Amino acid sequence: MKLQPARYRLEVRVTPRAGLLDPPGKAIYQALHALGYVEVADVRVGKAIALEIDAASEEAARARAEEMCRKLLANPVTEDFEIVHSDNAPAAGDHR
Amino acid sequence: MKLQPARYRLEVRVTPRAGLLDPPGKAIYQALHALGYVEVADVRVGKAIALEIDAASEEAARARAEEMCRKLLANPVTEDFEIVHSDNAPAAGDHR
Amino acid sequence: MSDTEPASIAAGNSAPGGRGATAGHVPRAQPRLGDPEITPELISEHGLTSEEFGRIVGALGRTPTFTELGVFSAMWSEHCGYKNSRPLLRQLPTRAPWVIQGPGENAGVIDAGDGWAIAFKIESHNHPSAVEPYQGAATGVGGILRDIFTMGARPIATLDSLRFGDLDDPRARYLFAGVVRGIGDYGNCVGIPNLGGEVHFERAYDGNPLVNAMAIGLMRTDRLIRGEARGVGNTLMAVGARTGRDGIHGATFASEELSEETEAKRPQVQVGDPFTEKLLLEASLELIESGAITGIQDMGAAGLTSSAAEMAGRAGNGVEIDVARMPTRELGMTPYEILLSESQERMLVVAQRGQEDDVRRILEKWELEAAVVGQVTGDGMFRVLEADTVVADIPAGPLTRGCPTYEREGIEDPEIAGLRARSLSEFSRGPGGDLSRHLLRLVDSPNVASKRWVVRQYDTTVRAHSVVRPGGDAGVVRIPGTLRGIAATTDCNGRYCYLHPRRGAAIAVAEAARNLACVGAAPTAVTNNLNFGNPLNPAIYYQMREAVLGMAEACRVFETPVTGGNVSLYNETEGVAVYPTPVIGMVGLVDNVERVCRHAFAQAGDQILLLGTNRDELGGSEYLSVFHELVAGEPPRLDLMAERSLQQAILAMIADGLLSSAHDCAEGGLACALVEASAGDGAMPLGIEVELADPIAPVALLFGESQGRAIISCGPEQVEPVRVVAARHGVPCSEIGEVGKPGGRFRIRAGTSGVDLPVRDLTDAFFRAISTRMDGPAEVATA
Amino acid sequence: MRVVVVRFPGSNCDQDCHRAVELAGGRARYVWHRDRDLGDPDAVILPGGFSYGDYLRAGAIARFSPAMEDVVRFARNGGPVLGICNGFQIACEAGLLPGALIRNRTLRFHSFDQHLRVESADTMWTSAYESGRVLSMPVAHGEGNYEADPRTLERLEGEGRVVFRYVDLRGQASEESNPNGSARSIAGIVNEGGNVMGLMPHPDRAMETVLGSVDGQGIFQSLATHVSPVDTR
Ligand SMILES: Nc1ncnc2c1ncn2[C@@H]1O[C@H](COP(=O)(O)OP(=O)(O)O)[C@@H](O)[C@H]1O
Ligand SMILES: [Mg+2]
Repeated sequence: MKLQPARYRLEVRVTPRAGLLDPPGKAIYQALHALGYVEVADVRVGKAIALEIDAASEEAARARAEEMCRKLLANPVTEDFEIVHSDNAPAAGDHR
Repeated sequence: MKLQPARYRLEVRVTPRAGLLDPPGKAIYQALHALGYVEVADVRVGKAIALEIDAASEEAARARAEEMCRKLLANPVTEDFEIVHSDNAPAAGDHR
Repeated sequence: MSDTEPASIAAGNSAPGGRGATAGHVPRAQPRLGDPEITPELISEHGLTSEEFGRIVGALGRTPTFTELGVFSAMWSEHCGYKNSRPLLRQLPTRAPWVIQGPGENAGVIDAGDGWAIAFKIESHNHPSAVEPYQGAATGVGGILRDIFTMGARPIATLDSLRFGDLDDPRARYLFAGVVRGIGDYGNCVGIPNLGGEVHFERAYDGNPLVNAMAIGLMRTDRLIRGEARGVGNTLMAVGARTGRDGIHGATFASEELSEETEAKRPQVQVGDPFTEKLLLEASLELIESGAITGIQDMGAAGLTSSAAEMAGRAGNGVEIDVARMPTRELGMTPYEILLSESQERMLVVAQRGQEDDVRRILEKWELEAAVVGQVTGDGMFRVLEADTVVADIPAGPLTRGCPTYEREGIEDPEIAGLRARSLSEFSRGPGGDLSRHLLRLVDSPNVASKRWVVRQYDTTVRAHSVVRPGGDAGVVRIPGTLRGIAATTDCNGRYCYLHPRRGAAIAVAEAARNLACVGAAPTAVTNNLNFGNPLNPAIYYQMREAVLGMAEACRVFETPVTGGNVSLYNETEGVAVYPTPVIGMVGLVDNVERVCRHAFAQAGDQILLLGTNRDELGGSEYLSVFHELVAGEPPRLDLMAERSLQQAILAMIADGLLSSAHDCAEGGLACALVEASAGDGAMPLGIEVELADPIAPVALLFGESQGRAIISCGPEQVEPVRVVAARHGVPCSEIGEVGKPGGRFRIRAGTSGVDLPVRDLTDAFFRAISTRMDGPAEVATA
Repeated sequence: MRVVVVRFPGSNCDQDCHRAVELAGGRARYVWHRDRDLGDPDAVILPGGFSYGDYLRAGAIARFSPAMEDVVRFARNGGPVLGICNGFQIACEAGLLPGALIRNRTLRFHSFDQHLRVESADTMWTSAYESGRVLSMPVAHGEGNYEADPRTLERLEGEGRVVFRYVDLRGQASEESNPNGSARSIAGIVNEGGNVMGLMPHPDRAMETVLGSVDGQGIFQSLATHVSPVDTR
């Protein structure tokens, strides 16, 4: 029996490595303070990448996404990544 | 009685509006396909902004973060935002 | 305690194990709790030999603390100490009446007339770029810009000289894409136009790219300021960005070979913030203008350590710094880390005592921080405190000048000598096959092809003074409010230098000067970047020595003194060195920017002339590399006097307004130079009709890279006057053809064979070569 | 014509705009974004650059600069405001112009000479040109991809508020001649009142023959004519 592939939606978060300077975070922090949001103690800015992947299972989709992160989506020298979320997505047809 | 403020960590996600162009998403989609990840059906790229906020309660922190999104962090013409996560963070002192 | 108060001196701390003091001074530096023990391993991890360590102990009169070891390690690294290159560099001519500041400062400075001075310098960021191309290149630009504005000059242009492995290799594409994007993003944001540069692709740079960035600044002569800690009692202030744990030991890192282990050193990556740089630029210039400071220096390689020590050393003073007062980005940083951090966009300034608030006010206007961190002292010590504990106490003299220098043995690698001796006659004989196809293939070689893909990512027009943008022989930027201009170029052919380092380096100087002459600029001064392998290898040391001698000789002939530069050694991967690459950055002066000359043919009917002599020379050519995968033979001969005459002839012709275009012949030879002149900026390629009569085999005639040649064009009525000027300078001049119509045919007849193609076929290949190779996944890898 | 050039932290075309105004016979003055006092100028220019590094979105932070309050008031009162490149981005963020400028289609910064077509000579910014004329001037930006919702685009077109469009040498708009992916090849627009114009290309760098183009002069000449119809100098 062939497994029917389903479409999964995964959310990847790519963030600057701890300790590295984060100029966008710094700029936003300062802007928020200038706007009066002085209760903001820190800002770090990363990327939120939403992927839709066809896979046989959620684990398979995650495994592939992890591979993509290592290969392309995150820069291992300066960024960490995490798959923060995954679930079944209605296969709505390719968007491209 | 004055409430002792605590530090909360919130994760904001700012994403390009559905239907609008997403040049980074498109480029990554193409790059992934070129690398053989043809099971990828869609990619959208947004920003993941991690905030540390001192507030009297988690709700208060969320409310302020929402305000910040509306005012600065997201452009209503092209972007949607969402507070995807919040929790208590150890107050480790300002990082800037 | 007021912030302007100098850091309190830790009195009463007695010297640990005080074993005889130096110069009557009682050493008091104490090890910190948790400092590692000073072991032979630790010493060698710090890149110091046991003999060097012995000297350190001698200078201190005791064993250094861990913090002090770190300080010495950075200051005595190749990058800061020039251990292996200093004796060689003494060979370079550095003086001329127009040199205001020679080597030794943050940048060289020359007189540009009318009260204007030009500061310029080149700097490498090879190792950081190999590890993280985007940030490595970006921070390279940031560093060189700071070297310029710390002299009191406003940066007005950048150039970039780049080397990568073969573009067919995905890693090379990744590095290339990242480096170009990094250079662009940084310079674009700060708002400095790019004026030119070079890119070469060669297996020899696989895994060890070269990223050299040059910057040029302009100032009024009386605004010149130096990196000196003058005035005992004056206040040291740290301004700009905060200090984090970035790039700790970058200077030592830059002095090591790349290996698998380098990967593990990744936390050293420095992240650039061009926005902060822009603010720092404006604030620094305003500080200098205000007179509130007496010295300023970038905290670049080896960070606070080298800036403080060098400033003290130059002024013959001491400094005392309290690291507890350095604004940090992270908690719990040790003195060792604070002293060696290479966080970007920071400056150390010496404020006049009592004017600290003026400094603060200016920094605040630019939304930057300024903190008092210490003071200038009269005891000649480089002293570091952490609150009230002395953690380093080093005589500044030995620290800055005591680094041992080595004159090593240099022996040529016999294998390279063999390659040079190889006969190439088999390759140039005969009709040479289908020369049209050959030429198409050659202009498709990324080394010859247009670098438009690169340059289009750089803002070349910001500041609205760019008269000649990248793409021609040299860039030209106007001096604001005048008709005068500054021209600049970078050049080096690593293959020539590999085959014959002395001649190769001299050719680099000659080509740079020729490029300047072709736009109508008089060559004026040089900055250089010596990119070599491991100098402990006698074959590499030989290359260094020879290259420096060749450069020195050529610079003397062209009267272009060397006012500064940079040395980058250990450019090796797994024991294989890059080609010796002594990059020349040369600046020249233009009297009237309305009369500059360009490389592109201007209109149909113009006559094409060749200045100089075609020779049967294929050694080290792009042709041999592309068609025979061979880097061999004698590189082209170089006659420095003939070069000089050629350049003077071109300058005279341009000054007389005789020329429609002038273009240097370089990689790819005469045929490729003709394609470049036909292509122009791509908007309207012009055909040509050329006939070459030299008794040389067609392949060598078309693709040989003989030096001392230029292609010029002029209206038919100017041919005679051009000939007269050429004759007056003793320069051979031959009419070789005529410029044709837009989109016409590109024809070169050479004996019975030749090239005959629609010019657009050639220019399409020429412009698309790099973008075609780059439009792959590599490009978005770091999107 | 007396023109204020607002300088934000990160502005880098402030001097270029200043010079352009003076070359067109006007007087230019800088106003530091924190000083806010615009005085009583005939027009305001928001220059190019990377205000606040443009790390969040181009123009997003600059829009909150103190001077921008006065600029918005000035514009609402009909005062001429010109946003060039980053200035265009700031004007959009501040709501002076509709739409937004997002990353270039290629994700790369682009810098080259670009052809533009004057779509409307009926504005105070373009009266010195003829409609349909093809200009050439430098573009230099990473986020110049103009986006707006379809209704806004229709309105802009319908009301003749698309002032400049990216075209090729012969004046044709196509995918190829669109450098950044902008909707309908839009390079520059005006607001409803016509007094605020934003454009991505750099007229401030196209003012002198020696720099390769004088096609930017028309904008500054048009403005000069508008603010002092008698004394056009
Ligand atoms: N990395 C680069 N950055 C900027 N301009 C470049 C770069 N590489 C090449 N160029 C420009 O492309 C043109 C051709 O370069 P090159 O082939 O080295 O010319 P030449 O042989 O005359 O020195 C020059 O104008 C040069 O400035
Ligand atoms: Mg060259």
